[in-house]
Amino acid sequence: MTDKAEGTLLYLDGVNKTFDGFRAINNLSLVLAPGEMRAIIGPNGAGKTTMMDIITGKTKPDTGDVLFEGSTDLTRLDEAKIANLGIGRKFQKPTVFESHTVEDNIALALKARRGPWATLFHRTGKAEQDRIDELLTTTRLIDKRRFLAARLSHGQKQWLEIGMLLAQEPRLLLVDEPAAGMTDAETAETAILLKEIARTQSVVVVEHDMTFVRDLGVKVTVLHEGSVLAEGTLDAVSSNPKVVEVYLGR
Amino acid sequence: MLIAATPSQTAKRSSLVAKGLFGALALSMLSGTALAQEETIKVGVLHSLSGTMAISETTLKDTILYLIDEQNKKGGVLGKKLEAVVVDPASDWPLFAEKARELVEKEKVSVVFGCWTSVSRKSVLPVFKELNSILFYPVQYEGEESERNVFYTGAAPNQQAIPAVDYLAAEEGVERWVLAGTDYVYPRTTNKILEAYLKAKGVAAEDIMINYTPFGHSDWQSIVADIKKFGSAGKKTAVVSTINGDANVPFYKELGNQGIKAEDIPVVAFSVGEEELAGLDTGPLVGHLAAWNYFQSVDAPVNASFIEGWKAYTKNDKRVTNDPMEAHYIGFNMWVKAVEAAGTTDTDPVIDSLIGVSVPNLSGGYSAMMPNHHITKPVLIGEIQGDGQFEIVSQTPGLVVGDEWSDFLDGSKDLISDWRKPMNCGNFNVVTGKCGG
Amino acid sequence: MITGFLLNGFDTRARVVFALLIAIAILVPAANLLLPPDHPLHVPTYMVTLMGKYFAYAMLALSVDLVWGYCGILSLGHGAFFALGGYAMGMYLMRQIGTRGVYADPILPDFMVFLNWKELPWFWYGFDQFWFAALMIVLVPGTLAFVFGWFAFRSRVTGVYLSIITQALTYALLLAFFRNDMGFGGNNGLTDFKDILGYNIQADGTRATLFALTVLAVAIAFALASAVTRSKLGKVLVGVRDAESRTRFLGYRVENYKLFVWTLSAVMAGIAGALYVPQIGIINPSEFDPANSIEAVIWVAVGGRGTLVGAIVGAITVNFGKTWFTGALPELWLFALGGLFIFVTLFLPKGIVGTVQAWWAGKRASAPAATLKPEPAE
Amino acid sequence: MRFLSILIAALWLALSTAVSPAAAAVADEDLKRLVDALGVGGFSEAEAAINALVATGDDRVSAILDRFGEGDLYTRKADKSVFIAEKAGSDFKLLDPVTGAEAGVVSKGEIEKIKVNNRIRRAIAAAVGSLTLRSPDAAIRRSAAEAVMKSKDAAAIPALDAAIEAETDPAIKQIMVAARAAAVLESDLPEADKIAAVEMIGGLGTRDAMSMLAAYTAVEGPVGEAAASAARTIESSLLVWDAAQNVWYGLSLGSVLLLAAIGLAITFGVMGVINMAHGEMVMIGAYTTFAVQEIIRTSAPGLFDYSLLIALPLAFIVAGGIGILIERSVIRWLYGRPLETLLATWGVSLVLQQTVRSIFGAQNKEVGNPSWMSGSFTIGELSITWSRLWIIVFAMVVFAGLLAVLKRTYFGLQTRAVTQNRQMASAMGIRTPWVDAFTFGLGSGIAGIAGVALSQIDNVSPNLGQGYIIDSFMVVVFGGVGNLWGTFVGAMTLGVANKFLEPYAGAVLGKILLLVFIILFIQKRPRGLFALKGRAIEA
Repeated sequence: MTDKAEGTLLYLDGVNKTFDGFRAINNLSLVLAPGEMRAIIGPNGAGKTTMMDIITGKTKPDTGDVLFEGSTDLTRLDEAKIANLGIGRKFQKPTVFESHTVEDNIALALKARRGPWATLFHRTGKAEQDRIDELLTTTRLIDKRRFLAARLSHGQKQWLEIGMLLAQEPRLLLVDEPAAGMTDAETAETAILLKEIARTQSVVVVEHDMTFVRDLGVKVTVLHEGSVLAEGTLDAVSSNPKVVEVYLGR
Repeated sequence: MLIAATPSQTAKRSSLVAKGLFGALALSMLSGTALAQEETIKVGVLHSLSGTMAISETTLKDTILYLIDEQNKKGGVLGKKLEAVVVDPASDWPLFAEKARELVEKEKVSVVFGCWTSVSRKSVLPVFKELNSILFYPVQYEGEESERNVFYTGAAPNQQAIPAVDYLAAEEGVERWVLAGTDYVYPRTTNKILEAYLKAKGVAAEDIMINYTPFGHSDWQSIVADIKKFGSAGKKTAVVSTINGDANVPFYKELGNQGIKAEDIPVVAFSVGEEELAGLDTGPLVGHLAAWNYFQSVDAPVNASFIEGWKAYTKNDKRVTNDPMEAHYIGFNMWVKAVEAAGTTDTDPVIDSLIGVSVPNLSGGYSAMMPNHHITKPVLIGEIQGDGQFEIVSQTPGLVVGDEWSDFLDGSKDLISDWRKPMNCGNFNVVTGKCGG
Repeated sequence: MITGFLLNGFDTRARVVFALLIAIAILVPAANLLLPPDHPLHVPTYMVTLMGKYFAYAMLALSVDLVWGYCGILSLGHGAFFALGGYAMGMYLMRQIGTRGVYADPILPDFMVFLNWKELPWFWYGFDQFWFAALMIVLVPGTLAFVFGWFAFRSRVTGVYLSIITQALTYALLLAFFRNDMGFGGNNGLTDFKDILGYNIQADGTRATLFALTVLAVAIAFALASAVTRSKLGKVLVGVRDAESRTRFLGYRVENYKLFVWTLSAVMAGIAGALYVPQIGIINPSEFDPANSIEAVIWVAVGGRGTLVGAIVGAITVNFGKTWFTGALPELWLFALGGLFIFVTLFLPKGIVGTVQAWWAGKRASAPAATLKPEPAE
Repeated sequence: MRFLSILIAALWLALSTAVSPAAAAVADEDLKRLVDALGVGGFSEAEAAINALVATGDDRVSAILDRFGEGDLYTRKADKSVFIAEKAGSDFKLLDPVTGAEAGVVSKGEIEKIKVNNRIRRAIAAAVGSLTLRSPDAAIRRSAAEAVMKSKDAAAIPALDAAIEAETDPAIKQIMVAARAAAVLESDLPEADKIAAVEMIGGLGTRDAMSMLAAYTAVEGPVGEAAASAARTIESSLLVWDAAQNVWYGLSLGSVLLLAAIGLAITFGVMGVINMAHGEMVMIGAYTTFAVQEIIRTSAPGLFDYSLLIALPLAFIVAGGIGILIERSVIRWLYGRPLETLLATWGVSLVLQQTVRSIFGAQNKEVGNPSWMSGSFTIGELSITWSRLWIIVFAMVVFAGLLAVLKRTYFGLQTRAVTQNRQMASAMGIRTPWVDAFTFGLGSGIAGIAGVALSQIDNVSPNLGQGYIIDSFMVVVFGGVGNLWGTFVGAMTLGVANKFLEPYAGAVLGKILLLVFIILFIQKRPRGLFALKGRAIEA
């Protein structure tokens, strides 16, 4: 499509989206390189979640390019296709299958054929079982594997959801407020976990918690009123007068 | 008035299927231990007490309970008291079949009085045939049926529709006809018969308009306007209505409101009686007609005493009487007489002795059970009055025999029915000379 | 593969239920046919037919539970598939009457003769063959469900919107079948059946066989539904029920899953209808009545949504109650039935089976939590 | 009713005697003999006797015929003499029809009513019409002219000519001229007169004119041709009116749908309760109306015209109260579990139906139309019935009132707050249980007052609600759950669409097509006509 997109993992250019006259996304452009981890911050209503919706196919933008790996036009695909391309998403509110066991939650997320017939006759093999154990260990849920997900604490659900994301083996993870509702210790551990993940995969983290973002220590993009306000290290953006104005009010 | 507080208390609550489903095996052992009690003759009552048909059928249930009450005061039948077994088939047609089976097979009733709609009769028919029991069916219907186990005490089309059309043509000079009905088998068949009849009398096809509506149709604006339009072609126009119970009230209200007076376009109905009019202000409807075999306003001593007894029994001075009630009155008395003649309540002898039985009807004459299991009746045409009653404006000079197989339909004009020996057949074809269509 | 798949779905409880169903399928007809009428264990024929009806309803309830309990699709129009299957069977039975109809027309059913139809409409062709009718019993409801589901699920019609359009579907079919011009006998429907596959439909033997077949069909449907719900597909379905968008973002094409279970369920309902008709002896448009479909949902709720046994128990309990109440309390039974529904919703929100299960699980609190069935999210 | 007509008849008699004292007078005995002839033979003989009476030209005739039309004439069986009989206890008081003198009291068995049917009523109307064409009362002259127009009696032409000559009111004159033209067409007058008559009638352009001409379009010769061409002209102008009439019918059906659905738009649309008992609330409103009218009939008949106004608040209170009761006892336990409300309210609806059946009986109940809701009027060729007009007005008022309550009052604010975010509202000190109860009560109460309106056009029976529940859900869902304007537009769209489909497809097929349309529409807009947009929808 455009040469500028070449070599990028995720490429957003000139994206606009209006809801009933409200401009949620306003000429947004964002580029993510393969293997990169990016934190996105911004006040409420800055368009963070809508941006995620656009990337994952839940919302179609009015105008603009959204490309994956430089060539795949995400605006033409639906959620399932995009997920199968290798884009995983964690919601702001932890969303797991509450009436399934922790183990089943992971099993459902494991990379496998997604068609109804395939799942109807699916038998869990040794390799899959090992992979589930591995992921449960990673997310520190191994001793709760037979619990119903509904019985997990809020933080544990967040972790389970991250575990499910990993099970998909995505190339890009979109993580919406992973630290929300967590204790400080949990938050710190989550940061460690994400950094671990970022070694093999690209990650976009949306977060409010500045300590957490600092812990991640990655490039930060500040969104405001649907477009990018500033980009750079956390220290750089937090000294940017425009950002200060947005966050602290005038 | 709490319905349950009055007549039904005489009805024994059926203990029926109290056996649970899974417990059916085990509990069926208990069925032998039924309490010994005075021996009675059981009479089944199969009328909907809930659902859409409850409006019409509840009254018939009360009628049978009233008749049984009266009969028991006279000492019952064959020296035994009669006992009503009331069930509620709830306007649910498959449930009719289930309840019929329950009445006959489980409750061992000697006879069943019941059904209103054709579909409910069709639903229970196989049950009565299979279990060889007797059903008295009290409602005007489309004909095209004659079964050994069913006695039809309501009107066949020739006992209602054709005299009504004759009256309109002769007395009102009607030349243009709207045949309006609810889309089910009774109006369809009646209208087919009427269409053939009218055409045979020289009415042109463009002078007949046929219109069908769904059950419970409530928005009649367009159709009434169409009727008005059809009626403005310069010829005297009348509407022959086979609109079913529920839809009639909004239909007549719309007629009244759009100012269609009986003097301009009279409507003759076959399903509107005193009971239906009770739900209406009849002021604007004066002069519209109905054709029945009985009206509450019939001036006969037997009718007066029936009405008096009925009002006393229901403890309600406003309860009206209507044609299907009279049909039950006739049917019940026929059954009593036949049982007494046969000396037993067993099905076969009673069926045999029912044919030829003649009992008083409520219009002061006698009605007889014919070999085709239909009865003889006078046909009355009445005009609606302001007080919700009918004034009889015409009466057939003699009794009309119910014609089960219409002469105006291709399929049935060669069929006759005679349940006496040796023919013993409900659909004898006079052309082929064979029983069985 | 198939057997493995079916066996996979069988835990102990499912095996017990399955065995119980098979036992009923064998013992009840045997008690009806082999034991003399005065034997204490004799089951009268009317009871056999009645129970046959309950089990046909149980199968309908199973199909509703499959989509509602496991996939969160509240269908207020499942009666439509049931009735379509019933009509397909009814048309076969109608053609079997042959010259024994009252007009002795070798081709046309009675209702066509007296409404002056001259020839058989094209859609009645083939129904004189049982295999064709059997095919239609599966194909007609299946195809309708597939087409309807294809559009509805692709357009992401969900929740109450979907419920209401399923209701619109069955209501439209009610009105359509009710029209005499359609050629399905109008309001009277199809009735006066004589025999099925050459056997007299009113003979005790036929009735007992039909009963056995119905219970067998319920058993098979139960086994199939157990297998489906215990497979990975079943887990995806529950995932769709609880968190549809999560499932989507995991890469599952939700509409395909819904379509699969929806069509399967419709076929099941169609077969239930086909088994219902010969035992009841009539099929008419009132089976399409939206109220019937709502009742089917209520059976499931009473029995316990999301438990297959619950669907069976619920259908049988409510219908048995209806039979009993309409006979024992003909003028007050609606109070009893209405009261039952209110009672169940308020005091047994998980339904009969769900409550028993929760109680059981409570007693064995130390057991693995996996047996705990949670309350449906909605 | 009867009293009134007697009064009018008496007045009439007095007036006509006073105005034209010189009119032909016939001896009492002769007149009585002619009156006696009414009771001999069948309807044809009676009709002949009426004509004979009219031919006398006596002033008393119209009053006598009027009593005949009322069904007050009886034959004394003993001597076949005809009297006016008035009920006196269980017996009847006889009055001489000619002199008005009392002729004793007899039992019911001694007299026989002279039957009146439509044919006789028509003959009487025409006869009385020709006799009263010159009445001093304009209303009587108008109805007389209309009656004569219907009768198309050539014999009435001289009377009409005289009346037209004397008539001062142009509108009545117009009718008389038309009546004369109609009579001319039936007469033996020359062709030229008839063609002039055809042109006169054709110029009216109304449906009635069309009806008058239709009988002659098939006649051979110039009269037939003129009639046919005039009829064609009228027909084409009526097409436009027909379309307008259809829109009117559609709006009226739409209003009925709106009334039925609007309460549901609150209990279901706003509160999320799948309220299967909604129809029963409508039914309760209708039964309240019945009860009010029943009490008025027995204790204060003069208030009958106000019965609906009295019933409205009562229906609101009764249905609303029952709604609150249901909410407090059943529904409040089920918030957050909308599908279970389906089950419970279904049970409630069964119980309510049976309760009403037990109290009032299964039969239909009579709810009368007050006089201001009876009959119809025309605007051009648009025929508008009063009941429909009032229902449309009423639906609009209810809708506007409801919008105002929800958007402009503190209660409405609380309702919206609670339905949008229960915890937050509760945290802010709103007593959510009471808001729930009153909101449900409001929805139910609105359904109740809808029942008052629907009682005017439909059956009042325990099944009343069942007939509306499916349509109501369709309307609310089609319009978009949670949006009152959606319900409004949805109801009107479905109403008008239905009325335009009906003439082509018939009532049944029209409804099927509409349902298919709704199914397809929901595919296109899965959240109804007025869907909430934005990212919040799936939250």
